[in-house]
Amino acid sequence: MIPALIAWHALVASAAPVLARRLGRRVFLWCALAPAVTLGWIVAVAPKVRAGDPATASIRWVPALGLELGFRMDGFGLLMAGVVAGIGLLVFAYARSYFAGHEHPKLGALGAHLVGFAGAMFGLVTADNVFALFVFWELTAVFSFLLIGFEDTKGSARGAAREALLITSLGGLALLAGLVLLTQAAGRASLAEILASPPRGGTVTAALVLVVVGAATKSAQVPFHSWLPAAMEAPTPVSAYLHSATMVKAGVYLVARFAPAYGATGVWRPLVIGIGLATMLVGGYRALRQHDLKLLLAFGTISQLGFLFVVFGAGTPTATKAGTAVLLAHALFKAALFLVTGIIDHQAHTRDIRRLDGIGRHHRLLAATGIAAAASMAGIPLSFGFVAKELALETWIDGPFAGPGNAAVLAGVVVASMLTVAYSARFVWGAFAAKGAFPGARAVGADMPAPSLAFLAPAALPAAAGVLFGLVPGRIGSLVVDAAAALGSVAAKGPAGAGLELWHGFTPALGLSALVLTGGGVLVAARRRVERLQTDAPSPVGAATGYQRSLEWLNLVADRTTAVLQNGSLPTYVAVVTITVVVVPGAVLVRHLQVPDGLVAAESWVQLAVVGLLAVAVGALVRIHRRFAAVLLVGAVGFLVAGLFVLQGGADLALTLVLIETLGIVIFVLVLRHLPERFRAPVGRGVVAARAAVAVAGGVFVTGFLLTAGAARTAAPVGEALIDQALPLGGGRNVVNVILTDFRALDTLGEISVLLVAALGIGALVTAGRGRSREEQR
Amino acid sequence: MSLALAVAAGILVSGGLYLVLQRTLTRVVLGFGLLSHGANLVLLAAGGRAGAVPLVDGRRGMADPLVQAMILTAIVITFGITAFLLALAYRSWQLTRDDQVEDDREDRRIARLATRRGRR
Amino acid sequence: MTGPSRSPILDVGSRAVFHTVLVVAVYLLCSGHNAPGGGFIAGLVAGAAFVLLDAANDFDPAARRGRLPPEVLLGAGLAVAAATGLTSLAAGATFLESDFVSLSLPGFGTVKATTALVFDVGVFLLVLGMVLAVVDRLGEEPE
Amino acid sequence: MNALLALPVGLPVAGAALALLCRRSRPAQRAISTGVLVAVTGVALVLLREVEASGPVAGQIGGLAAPLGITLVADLFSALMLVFASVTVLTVLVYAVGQRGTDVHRGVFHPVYLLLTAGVCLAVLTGDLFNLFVAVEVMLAASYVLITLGATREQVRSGMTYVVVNLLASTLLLVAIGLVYAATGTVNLADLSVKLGDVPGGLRLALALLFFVVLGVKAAIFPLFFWLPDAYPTAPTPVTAVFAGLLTKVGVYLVIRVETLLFRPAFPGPSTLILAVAAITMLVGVLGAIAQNDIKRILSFHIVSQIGYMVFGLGLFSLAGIAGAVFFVLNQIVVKTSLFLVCGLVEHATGTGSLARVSGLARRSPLLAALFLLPALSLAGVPPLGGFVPKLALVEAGFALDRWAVAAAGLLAGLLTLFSMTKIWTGAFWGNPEPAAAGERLQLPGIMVGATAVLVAATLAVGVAARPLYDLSERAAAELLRPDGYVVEVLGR
Repeated sequence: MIPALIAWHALVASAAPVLARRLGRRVFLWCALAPAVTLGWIVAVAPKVRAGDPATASIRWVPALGLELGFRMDGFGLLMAGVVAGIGLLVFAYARSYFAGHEHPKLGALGAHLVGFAGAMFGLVTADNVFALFVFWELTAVFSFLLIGFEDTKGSARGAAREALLITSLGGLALLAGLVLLTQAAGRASLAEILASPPRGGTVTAALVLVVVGAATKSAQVPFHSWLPAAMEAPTPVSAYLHSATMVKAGVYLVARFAPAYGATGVWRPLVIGIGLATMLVGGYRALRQHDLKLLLAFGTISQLGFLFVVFGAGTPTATKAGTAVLLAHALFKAALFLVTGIIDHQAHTRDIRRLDGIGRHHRLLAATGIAAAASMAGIPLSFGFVAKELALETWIDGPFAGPGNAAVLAGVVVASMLTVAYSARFVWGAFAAKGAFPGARAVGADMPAPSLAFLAPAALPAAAGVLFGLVPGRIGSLVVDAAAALGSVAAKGPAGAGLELWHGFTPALGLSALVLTGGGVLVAARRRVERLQTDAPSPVGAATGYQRSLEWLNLVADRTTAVLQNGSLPTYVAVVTITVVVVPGAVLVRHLQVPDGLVAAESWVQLAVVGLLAVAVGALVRIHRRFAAVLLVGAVGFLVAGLFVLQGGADLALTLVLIETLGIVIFVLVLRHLPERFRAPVGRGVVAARAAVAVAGGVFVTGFLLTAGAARTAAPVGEALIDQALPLGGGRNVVNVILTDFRALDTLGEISVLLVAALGIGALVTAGRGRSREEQR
Repeated sequence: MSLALAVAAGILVSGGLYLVLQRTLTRVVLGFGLLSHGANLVLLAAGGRAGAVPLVDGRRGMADPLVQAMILTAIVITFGITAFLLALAYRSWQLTRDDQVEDDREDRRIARLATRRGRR
Repeated sequence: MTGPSRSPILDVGSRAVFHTVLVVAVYLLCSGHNAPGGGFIAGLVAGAAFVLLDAANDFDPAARRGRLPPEVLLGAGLAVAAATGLTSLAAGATFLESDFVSLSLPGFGTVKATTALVFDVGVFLLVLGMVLAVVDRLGEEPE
Repeated sequence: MNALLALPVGLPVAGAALALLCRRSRPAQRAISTGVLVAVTGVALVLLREVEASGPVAGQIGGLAAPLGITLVADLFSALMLVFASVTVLTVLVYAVGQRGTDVHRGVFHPVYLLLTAGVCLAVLTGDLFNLFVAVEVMLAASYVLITLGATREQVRSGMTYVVVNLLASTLLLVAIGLVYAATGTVNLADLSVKLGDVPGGLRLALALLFFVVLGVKAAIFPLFFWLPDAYPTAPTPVTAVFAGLLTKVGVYLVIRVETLLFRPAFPGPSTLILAVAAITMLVGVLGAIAQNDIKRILSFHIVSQIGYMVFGLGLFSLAGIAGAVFFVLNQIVVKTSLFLVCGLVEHATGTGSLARVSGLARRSPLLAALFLLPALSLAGVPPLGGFVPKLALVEAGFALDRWAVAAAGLLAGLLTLFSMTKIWTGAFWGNPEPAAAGERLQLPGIMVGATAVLVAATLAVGVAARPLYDLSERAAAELLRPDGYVVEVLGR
């Protein structure tokens, strides 16, 4: 069924551009059919899957490479797929209103790409074969690229699309390498099977690092995070869907899957948790500085993704359960927040907090939605975010690490959470508060038209769910527990297996929560001072600059390399070819030089004399600078070679060569009569010497190679056997002619084909300058 | 095998390469003339010692006819392509009044770009 | 216009030589299977004959009027050569396999007629066409 | 059986002769070319079925038993090459006919194009080293003529470079053949496969490297590739497309054929030299592409880069490696050709392929954009398109033999390929359409679009139907690594 659902996505996607021409923005309702059907199926199979019976499917692709479209949706996959389809449904409903007012020519493409993405994401979270997972992994990147570049006439959108694609693809390569290593170590390509009996060893460690790098780029972890804020160029429904709720979770998804199996392995926790902590802090810090609501949310997302890395990275049962809860909570509140931002942007035509003034007072429902979601993000009690965060804090209080390491992580998490509280407050304040416009900005607020209910509902729904799940975490809690159990961590449904609860009693976690809220409150209260501090603080080299620098560096390297290797000069090319031909085999040859047994100095005195003349003629030829003389000398060389042929017993050969040389001279003369009489002045002495050295090396190489090769001959050559066959089989006495017209007539057929082609080419070139050729005029 | 023949092949290849390394297309074409003679002599030498013309008339000790056939084919092919190269020289003369092989323009442009960027 | 030749002696002379050389070419073609010669050499010799004639006319295209265009020779040559190959294939033999029959001709003794000769005729035509296509074109004075 | 082997060569030659004789009638020429190429494609398919069912097939030319005469042989690799080559040649012909003006050139285009086909087919099928030289020359001679057909200044200039470098390589190939004959006294490949086994190891390795380098010029490997990016972009697009898709691949085919069939004992395991060459070729090629600002030039440099992958597979000398290389070659033929055809459409519609002057094409023709995007992503190895499978195969093969560095270079080159493809995409397909043309739909000839679409569909098919193709590639690789069947079929022992 899973492949069929993916195919259904493909079908819906391919129809979207066509339908969009008729339906306009209502095409998104058609698009919604894709996640709707998926959601229906998920609900239908949920009981079975949660009972521990995963939904599987498999299509063979290239078994020899371990490549198989193998699917296995367990409880965790179910939760993820549910998020993908559920948020997808909301986003499509929302998009219909979001694009009201401007019938964009690319709406159909947007719908198609969104549906395509939904299908790919669904495949990603249900894939079992690691290469199938990789396939969907890369597909999400491609769709993300196309979606970020929706406003392709804007340079910034194009750049952002490229940045996202390149950075995530870099990680994709690492991931692929890691997966290949892992499958080779495990001898299988099924993720579930690999993780059930995880291989160990040095190669596996390398593989894990590569997988984590892949996950980190996708989930916008430091130092790969710069693409995510840039990706806010995309339309807000896209940001809400891909860049907060689903795609950026793909890396987290991998960490979640791997952590229970590899959490205890040496490199895993320091790496994953270290990355996560840094990301949390950087994201939270940067979020506090933003004036654009969307960018604020983007950095918030980065921070939350870091949080997820930290929590899931531990790999303990509690951690996994907590991570699953945070993941779900984040999907709900972050989608809602983005959608709210989109509504403000659409209605007020700005999302700059310096201009928004008093929207909360006029649009209560909108404000309520935003506040509820932000509360969940900040982890205010009574929200689902609070429940999840409590659980996460518990992870670190119980502590998978011993001693100071644990405390350090806990401290980091607490500080980052304070930042989270602060930027959540900043969001609410910035979006809704009546604070008056900043100096120099035109305020928008009271005059903003109210959004329709259909527009608001997709945002309100997840926000409400966040509150509901917070108040009554029981039902959703069992879903989370089942999901975490599927990750293989909850061995015993003991304390860690218990459901989620709003009230745990007075636990250390509660104390920490209180600390976080207090700290966050202080940051909010002192926001002016904090802001000033941030503005004054030296800003370190950001990841965005890093990306730009790498691009510049890459272009420079490319230009330089190309300038050296591709210098466009024919003599250089010829020299390189010659040197390579001489050096590469020559290096081997010099160690094995030999001389044939039957070597004679010369066949006869005449031969020696002819060779001597030949040497003289060649020597003269290379120096001469008059064209006609040079041509005649070449002719002379030809006749001398013909002489060598005669001496060796080649009558036809000599005859042919003499005729060809004669004809050649005629052709030469016909061409040369147009050209200057002398060659251009010779170049510098160094160049001449270099050319001579290359040339001599070539000649020595050929002679040496020839002698060595001749020494190896043991068997009688084929040529001798041909002599006996000429008369009986070929019916001719001239063996050479029989070979040419009979035994090897195919060579001759090729040879005359070359002549024909050359003749046609010459004709075309020579007559090109004469307008229409005379023949055609006739 | 005859040493003289092997050396002659080497000489022709050397002379040919030297001319092919020039910028003037006429010299390049002449160079190919020498170069292909050199290649043909390699084949000829590969056929072994000298012998009688391979005409079936009861005599023994004929030269290897296969290398002769191969050389013949090679001569013709080289001739065809060399003639084509000459036609290119002719066309080049029509267009530029010379038969120098210029450098590739796009390549030079990128090379200049690289130097400029490098200096920055 | 057959074009008054620049030099009557060259004109007459070249015509005389032309026919002699053509005969030689045909002889080389026919005897090539048994003695030095063959289609290629014959083609070059015949080409030389035509080149001589054209050179005497200063490569004036008008003087060549009525002659088959070289492209036809080229095409016909290749067609003949390829056709021999395909015919042998169609006849159930291998591609380009030759066959020969011994004919007793009164006065000539036994003569072997071989399909390889047909192939060689193709070569002959093509080489002749090549020579004409190249030399005549290059010979014409460019505008 | 013999007919199946001979027809892919004989038919195009005969067709070329006919087409030349009918040079005044364009419809007749077109009918002849199309008919011949359809027939060749058909024969190739039958041959593939035959070889697939019963192993390598050999036939003698001129009725003389091997190793005396010329042998034509088809094993799986050559049969696969033949099928892909003939389909490509046929599609490009249709495209060229659709592009008015390409095939009219004084009736020259069709005969030369058919002889190019004959050369390619012969190079792939021949079992004789000298005949291989002849085949390559037929193919190259035709390419020289096609590349300079317009006789413009730029074409003449780059044509010189192209001809000179290739003629030099051809002459050296002839020398190499002479050396092999000096050492063994035979030119039959199967016979050589046996006899080179008796040649002293040092000489054998030297000969193996000589052939690697000399054929490497034709295949455009580092450092012998420079003629290619200078020459290819100047030719008319259909010509470039078929060159890009086929000619260098034939070069690679020959490298693989010669190094496995003749010199296998010279490479008992992975060859570090060849792998290093492969890695550098991959990277240098793609860096070259990054430096360019013209679509055709970018794509031309990519040809070089992709050749590196194929050499990578060969250099491993393992079943998986060579299977990957074979698959890679086949996929490249389709992908590369279709990219150039798209590029041709761009030039046809806008008059230029310079990224500085083209933009916003996706808005003016979403179809064209899709036709570009799919093969472009495939080229970069993005799954699930055809380019991904051979790349995965090669990376797996490299890791399996602990050749991390070259496998990593392969992955990196993939990323850089993607980088330069996004350069084309964001430059030409995104952005504001030029003001003059804004909003106007691109006018594209249906035949050209159709031909391109067929090839793009084929790139998709290669990815989707990767399994049968990979299985065939693997079997072809097995045959290449153990050429006993080939030798027995030719020599009868």
